[in-house]
Amino acid sequence: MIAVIVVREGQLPAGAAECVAEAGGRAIVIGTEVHSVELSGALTLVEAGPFGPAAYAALLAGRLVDEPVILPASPDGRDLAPRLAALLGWPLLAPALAVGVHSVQVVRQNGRILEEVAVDGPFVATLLPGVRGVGAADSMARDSEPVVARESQPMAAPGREPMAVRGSDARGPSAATPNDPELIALLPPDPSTMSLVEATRIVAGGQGLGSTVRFEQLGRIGAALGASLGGTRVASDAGWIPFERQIGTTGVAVNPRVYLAFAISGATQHTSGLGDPAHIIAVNTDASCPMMAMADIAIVSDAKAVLDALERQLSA
Amino acid sequence: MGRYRYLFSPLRIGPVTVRNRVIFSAHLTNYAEDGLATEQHAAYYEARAAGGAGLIITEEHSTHPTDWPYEKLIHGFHRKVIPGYRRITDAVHRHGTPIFAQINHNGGQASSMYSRLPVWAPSAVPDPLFREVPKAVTVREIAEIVAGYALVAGHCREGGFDGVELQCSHSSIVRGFLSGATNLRRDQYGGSLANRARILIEIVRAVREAIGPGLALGVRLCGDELIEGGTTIDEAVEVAKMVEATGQVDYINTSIGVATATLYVIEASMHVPPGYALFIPNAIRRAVSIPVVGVGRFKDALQAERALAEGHCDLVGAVRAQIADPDFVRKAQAGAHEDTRLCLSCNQECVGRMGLNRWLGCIENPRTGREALVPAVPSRSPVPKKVLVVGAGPAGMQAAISAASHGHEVTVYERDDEVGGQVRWAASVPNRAELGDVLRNQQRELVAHGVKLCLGHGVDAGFVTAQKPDVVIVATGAAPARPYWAPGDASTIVDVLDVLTGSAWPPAGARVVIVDELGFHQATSVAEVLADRGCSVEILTNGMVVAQDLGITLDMENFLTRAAAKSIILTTDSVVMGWNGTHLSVLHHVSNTMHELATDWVVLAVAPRAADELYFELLAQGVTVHRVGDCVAPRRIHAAVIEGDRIGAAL
Amino acid sequence: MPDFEVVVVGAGPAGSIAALSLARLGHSVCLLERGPFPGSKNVYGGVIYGRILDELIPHWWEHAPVQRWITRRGTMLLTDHQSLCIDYRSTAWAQAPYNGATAYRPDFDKWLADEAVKAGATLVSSTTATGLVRTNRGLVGGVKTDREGDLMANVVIACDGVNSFLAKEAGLYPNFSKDHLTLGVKEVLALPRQEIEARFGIRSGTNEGADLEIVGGTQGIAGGGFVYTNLDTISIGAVLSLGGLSASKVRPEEVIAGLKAHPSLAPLVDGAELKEYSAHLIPEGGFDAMPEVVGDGLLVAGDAAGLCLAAGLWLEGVNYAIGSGKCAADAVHEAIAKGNFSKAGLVSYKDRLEATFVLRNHRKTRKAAHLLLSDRLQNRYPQIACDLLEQLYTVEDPLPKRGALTIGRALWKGSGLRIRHALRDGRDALKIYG
Amino acid sequence: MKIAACIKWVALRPDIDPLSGSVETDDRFSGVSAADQAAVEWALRMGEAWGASVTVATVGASIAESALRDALACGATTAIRIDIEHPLPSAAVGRELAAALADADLIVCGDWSLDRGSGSVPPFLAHARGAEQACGLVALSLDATGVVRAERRLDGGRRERLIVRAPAVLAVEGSTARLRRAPLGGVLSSARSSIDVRTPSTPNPAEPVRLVHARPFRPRTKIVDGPHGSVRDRSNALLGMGSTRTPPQRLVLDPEVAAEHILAALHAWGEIDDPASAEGQ
Ligand SMILES: Cc1cc2nc3c(=O)[nH]c(=O)nc-3n(C[C@H](O)[C@H](O)[C@H](O)COP(=O)(O)OP(=O)(O)OC[C@H]3O[C@@H](n4cnc5c(N)ncnc54)[C@H](O)[C@@H]3O)c2cc1C
Ligand SMILES: Cc1cc2nc3c(=O)[nH]c(=O)nc-3n(C[C@H](O)[C@H](O)[C@H](O)COP(=O)(O)OP(=O)(O)OC[C@H]3O[C@@H](n4cnc5c(N)ncnc54)[C@H](O)[C@@H]3O)c2cc1C
Ligand SMILES: Cc1cc2nc3c(=O)[nH]c(=O)nc-3n(C[C@H](O)[C@H](O)[C@H](O)COP(=O)(O)OP(=O)(O)OC[C@H]3O[C@@H](n4cnc5c(N)ncnc54)[C@H](O)[C@@H]3O)c2cc1C
Ligand SMILES: Cc1cc2nc3c(=O)[nH]c(=O)nc-3n(C[C@H](O)[C@H](O)[C@H](O)COP(=O)(O)O)c2cc1C
Ligand code: SF4
Ligand code: SF4
Repeated sequence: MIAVIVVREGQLPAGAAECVAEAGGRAIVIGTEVHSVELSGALTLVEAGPFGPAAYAALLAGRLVDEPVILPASPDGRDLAPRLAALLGWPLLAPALAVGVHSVQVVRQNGRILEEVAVDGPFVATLLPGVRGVGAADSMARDSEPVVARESQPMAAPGREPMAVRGSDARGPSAATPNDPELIALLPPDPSTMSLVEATRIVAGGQGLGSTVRFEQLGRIGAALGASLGGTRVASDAGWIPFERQIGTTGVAVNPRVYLAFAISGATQHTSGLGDPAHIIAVNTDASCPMMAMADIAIVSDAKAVLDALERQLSA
Repeated sequence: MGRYRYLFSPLRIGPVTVRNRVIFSAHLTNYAEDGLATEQHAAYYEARAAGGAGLIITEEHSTHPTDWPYEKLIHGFHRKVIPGYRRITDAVHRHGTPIFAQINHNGGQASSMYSRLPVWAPSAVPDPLFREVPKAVTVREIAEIVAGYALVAGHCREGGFDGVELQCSHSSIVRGFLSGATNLRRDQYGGSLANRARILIEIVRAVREAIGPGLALGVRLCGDELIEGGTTIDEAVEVAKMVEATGQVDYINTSIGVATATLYVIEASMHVPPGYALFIPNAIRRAVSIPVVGVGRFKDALQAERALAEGHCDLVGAVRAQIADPDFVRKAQAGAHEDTRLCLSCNQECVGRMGLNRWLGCIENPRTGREALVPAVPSRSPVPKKVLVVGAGPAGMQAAISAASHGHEVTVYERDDEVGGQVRWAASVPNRAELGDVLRNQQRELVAHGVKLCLGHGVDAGFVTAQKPDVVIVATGAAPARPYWAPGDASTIVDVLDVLTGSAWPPAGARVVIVDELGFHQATSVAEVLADRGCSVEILTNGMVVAQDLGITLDMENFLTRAAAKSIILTTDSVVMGWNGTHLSVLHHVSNTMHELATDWVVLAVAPRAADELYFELLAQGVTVHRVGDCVAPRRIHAAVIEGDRIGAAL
Repeated sequence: MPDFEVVVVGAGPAGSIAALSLARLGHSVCLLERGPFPGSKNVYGGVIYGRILDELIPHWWEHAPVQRWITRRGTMLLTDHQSLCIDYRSTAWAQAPYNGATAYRPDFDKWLADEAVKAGATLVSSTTATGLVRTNRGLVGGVKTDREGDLMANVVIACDGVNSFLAKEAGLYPNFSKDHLTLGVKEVLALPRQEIEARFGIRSGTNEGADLEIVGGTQGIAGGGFVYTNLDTISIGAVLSLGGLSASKVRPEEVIAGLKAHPSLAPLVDGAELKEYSAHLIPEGGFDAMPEVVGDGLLVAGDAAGLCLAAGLWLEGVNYAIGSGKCAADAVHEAIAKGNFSKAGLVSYKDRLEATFVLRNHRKTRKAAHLLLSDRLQNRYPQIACDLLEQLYTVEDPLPKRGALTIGRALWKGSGLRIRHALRDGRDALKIYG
Repeated sequence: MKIAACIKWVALRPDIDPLSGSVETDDRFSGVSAADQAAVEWALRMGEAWGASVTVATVGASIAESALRDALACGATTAIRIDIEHPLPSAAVGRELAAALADADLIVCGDWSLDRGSGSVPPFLAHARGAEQACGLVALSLDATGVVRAERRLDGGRRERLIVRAPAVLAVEGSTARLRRAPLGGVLSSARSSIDVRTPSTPNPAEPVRLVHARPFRPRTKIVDGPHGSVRDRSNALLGMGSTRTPPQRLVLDPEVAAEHILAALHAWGEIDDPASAEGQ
């Protein structure tokens, strides 16, 4: 089994490491700035042009021979997998919960049914990100094999020129002319709109901030720091933040690297949703509240004034 | 279904179907009398069944007369137990809830005190707690043990149980066999893992034969004993595979630690992060396909849901969560999270009372263990009274809740801007926030019962009488006291509360001596706060152990570890005799020697005095007045809650 | 040129039968329904009395989607801790033509509407009538909908259920009052089939069922309750006066919770899993609260016309809806023949209602609502009846037994009730039920 | 110019037995997903913008015609149903649609179906048609005839902006558009419209896959590694004493100083470049 990982500007898609682990450590990493990915295993790095499912499929089809291929069910993986399957004439099994050489568990009915499928011969599968995890045993298995080849694949801009393709698709009427849309921009994540679950930095506020205006200010500061905005239940109940920004047992469970808590008391129902941040900064007038007790840096100060100062200093 | 995709979905456990994934997992209750289950058991389990538990597993039933480690054990091997079993299973079945019995032989983790028979174990390795050298069992005795399990399993079947769980984890002769630390045998029951697991497989076969195919059979395994040479996760996974391979077991329950060595990881207190033990079901579930149970500090439905969603386990055991609130499941399912009386993981009245040989209770639920005596819905008083409560600590709040739930009209006056009294501060230190949930729980109930709460409103006798209440309940708590050697004006001799409220601020680098006469969290909490701040801290106690009562709540081990990491000095057997402004004179009473101890600050964790002035003033004026909690005599939260609860019913 | 001869608004039982009858009579008819399919949003207790269908759909019982045939009917009086039940069972009801049946409305209403479609009606669902269109002669000549474009017809039959928006717009509800409405709330609870049969004493493996009507047990709010058995669910609910409900500050779901906890109902529902909760208004004002049912180009039928009979022993509406739908169809048929769609042309509708059980029953029971919602009937009489039986059944040796009359007299005295009132209530009851 | 939309008839509220995994569907609670509805709406908008005809197509049983009629009621020009008794694999569905819509320039699909959820029909269709594909679209704008500017969702909150030119297959998320409400006239006339029913063009090839069983979903165990090392190490790790959090500092600071301190700390932890001119990386 081998994993195929599409990389954009060196950024791995969700579920990349899981896919490689599921494939037993072998992977083709294809995309742009592939040399900078942080992924261990026996990797073949293929530097290619900007992502285009048809072009990438054509490029890859020739390298994949008689062994199952597994891609993360991330946007690019989902796009590429059917194209690959069609070119190779192999069955597609997607989205999968677990992938074995002869048996795949496919998820159906919006995650309520699991179909166990037996398959003879090679296939293409996509693996749902986040369901597998990667353990110590996986990296041991991988490190025992050497990391291999880096290659650069000269590739025309996703284009209209026909490309010679090795494959066995008899039915695709025009499989030999892979066309892809034209990529005009890659937009970075917007911390203010991205899901809190994915955020690596979070600025959050509590009851002590007291108004929508303050949360808007906190949001701006967050944007300047590349951090997403969150808050306590008090804040979401009051309507200062939307519900999907509430962190805690009855809100979302987050897992940021850095957490900044402004005027949050740190009730268990809030902190239980915090994950395990490497760093916590708390600003609170009450030196002895649990949030301050949890923080690496606990600053006793008026949170509103600190926000004003932060905004000034960040715009200076 | 809402936010719960898995928690409330049914599951088949062999022949039994559970309606949700929450198990009231096995735990001692000390409700037994003369080796038999009681009405107290039946009512206790029934309350959890009515509260929505998906499955109940009873406390252990002993399988053999050589097994009697504590007084109030159910002697499952007597046929006499069957009527009691029936009473329990009928009560639980009334609510459509299945119930399994846990059966066990504690092996070497016992003393001969009660049984006056030698303790049996695989090898003559004394238990670290009981320190008694057991008798290494013979092969014939092993057969007797196996037969004992089968006998008791048969009793369980006759008693109406839906299944049987073999306790092979933290306190069991089977654990003793499985563990390399306690099994030194060289026959077919020792040596290789397969040999060490032989007795378990034999028991599985015998029990399955005794119960037939209609009952479920489960095995509870320990994933990491956390003792030198003990079972670790890899071995546990292997054993789980062997268990599954018998084809006769329907689920695997998990646990961690050894009850007589590392109990603090089994019934972990609030210092231990939730989800700490999930790696065990996780590893086992990856290796077997029968349902696996995860246990350990599940106190929130969503947390449980997440564990299920990530596949760490198929079911969760939530023990203390349901000790504290029997309706935990029902409330979660109804979305009434707010109404849940969250367990604090304080271990004071559940685990704590087990250690003291008393029946199981809960610090914040006075009805726990008294379900058969106290109706679930309080009766309304025929003559509603106007009740005035002074003080919104745990005592005052509980009194108000209780009075209001009996139909009285209640107003609470509190001097501070927030409720909670001393508890607010007790909970304000690292890792103790959960203690504060008792206040949240109570405050929520106050609101639900329509109690009027006046914060920031200290009252005196004049004010109280002017309100013309029918009854006054004084719950003014305790106030710090100073020992004779501490001058009243010495500003560097302060109380623990002064440090927690911030009214005294020993700065980083200061030398601080904490004088501990209470032996509980007061001294240790403050010591940690100050050590974190950068003070050099020493706790001085007249007792033989610093913070002795942390042992009861299973906080001792982790406190000692943290104290060592934070360089907190622990000094025992020492009595302060005087202070000269820079030094304390300390008597080491064991050696009867004096020495001087230089210090910048002295923090007192000494017995406070009851703040009872208001009570006596009102009494003198002929007002109908009662008092509850620390203002009767300074004690702990459980006393405050129980007294508060009683007074409401008695008005 | 109208789109259809007739537009029927609302594919409940009234509307579907009106459309079915008209289509059978050869008219072009459009059946408009706001839900995604007929019955999708309709709420009721659970029992349908189907005899009215005998003629319209011969052998309907072989086709209708029925849960269980009612073979057991009970009326229960509840106090805090007591209950008194009159329990009637008949195996005669277990055979065609059957007396009553439990059915789910999404099944039953869809089936009826499908029958109408089979007969030639055009069903337009997911479409709400939002108002009336008047012809230049002032007659109702169609309806506006929440889609672009109006739906034109010679006659509109409003079968849009309780609180009819169309009837109100046409000015047919001159003195509409909230007091004529009650709130029906219900929970559907799942239990295994055999369990239901065991608990309700139903012959196992059959699709026979029970229907219990309840007086009292509604936490002092005027109203009543009911428990019906479906195949693998139980419907339990309450009908509550709106005024009483708002005065009591009790939430309707708490009333159901109270019923479920009552010692004589709890064993029936213990351990059952909640499947759904729903609430709906009921026009319970009876005969005296009925709106005008005929307008120019407009007829009103079913709940829209207030034709629901909620009178203690009975909670019936579907049969009246069907009956009135049929009458409306016949009246429209006649009007089409005459080419007169004005009020005068349609007025035979009213006579047809009068001639059938529909209005006869309502006229006879016109005092029922008043009587049933009175404190005496709700609380006092049940209490006396229960206490009487309690004392009769309690063995108090060594005290000698007392006779029923002695006990009754003592209870009556203690109750503070007046003979005068009781006599009047008795007379009213005789009128209604006698 | 010819536009097409592909929709699938699915159970919107399937009754799935959590114990056995049996799936029961009810036609009354079936229909097309929000994403498919959005696809129809986009096709109609394209048709209006570019004066093109709009075909709706489905591969499904006769019950699916009610969904086609809804689309016709909303203004679609023609409807095609490829009649099947049993569901086909996605690759075959893609091929059938490609054959039926061989002359369509732009084909809009929903991003994934509720029942299968693989999102692979659009790519298979694009492949079979030799067309461009753009899937997982969260925003679209119509450009010159046959050209669409689209924004596609990537991982971690990122997006890509694309220009898609006919022939192309687009797969849109449900949130991109709400299907318009059909006018009454449309509803009445669509009931009488005819639908072009075809039989599958190619026999369904036997795939080398075999369904072993379908069961209720059971989450996969997400691997977590337990603590390792000595007993003390493991115990410390479990008790939360293994983490390398910096020792807590408690500081009483002026707001201005506090802000400086915060920025300096974030800088020291490598979270922001320069406290003076912090920009999220
Ligand atoms: C079942 C249940 C579930 C819950 N779920 C959640 C959940 O998912 N998420 C959640 O967040 N909560 C949840 N809660 C609520 C939770 O218990 C707390 O009430 C809540 O988290 C407190 O929010 P807070 O810190 O904003 O407010 P508070 O507790 O009121 O704290 C405000 C803090 O701000 C400080 N402050 C005030 N003014 C200033 C100032 N000017 N400068 C600096 N500091 C200031 C105060 O000292 C105080 O510490 C839940 C509760 C229950 C019962
Ligand atoms: C640092 C510390 C740690 C502790 N840890 C624990 C622990 O882990 N477990 C445990 O069980 N116990 C612990 N305790 C003890 C526990 O907090 C007390 O036993 C408990 O709070 C007593 O409750 P109470 O309601 O009787 O009094 P208090 O909590 O003292 O409450 C009395 C209330 O009355 C108010 N009041 C007083 N006079 C008036 C007046 N005239 N008018 C209006 N209001 C008035 C006060 O403001 C206060 O809020 C700890 C105590 C401290 C100080
Ligand atoms: C709790 C409860 C219990 C009951 N129990 C029973 C019982 O056990 N037995 C019994 O026989 N009766 C019972 N009834 C009464 C019974 O439900 C009604 O009398 C009966 O449904 C009336 O039928 P209908 O066709 O007049 O109206 P409905 O069934 O209400 O149908 C009206 C239809 O019109 C549609 N509609 C409404 N407005 C518009 C609009 N503007 N445009 C398009 N469509 C519209 C609605 O979607 C609905 O489909 C009960 C009622 C309640 C609330
Ligand atoms: C008072 C008490 C007694 C216990 N006794 C037993 C026991 O007899 N057998 C057993 O297997 N587990 C026993 N346990 C462990 C529990 O089953 C469970 O593993 C533990 O309480 C952690 O779960 P929790 O955090 O939900 O309380 C006991 C726990 C408590 C609190
Ligand atoms: S011999 Fe018996 S009675 Fe005497 S001291 Fe010992 S235990 Fe007590
Ligand atoms: S005593 Fe404490 S730990 Fe035990 S159940 Fe009650 S709240 Fe939980």
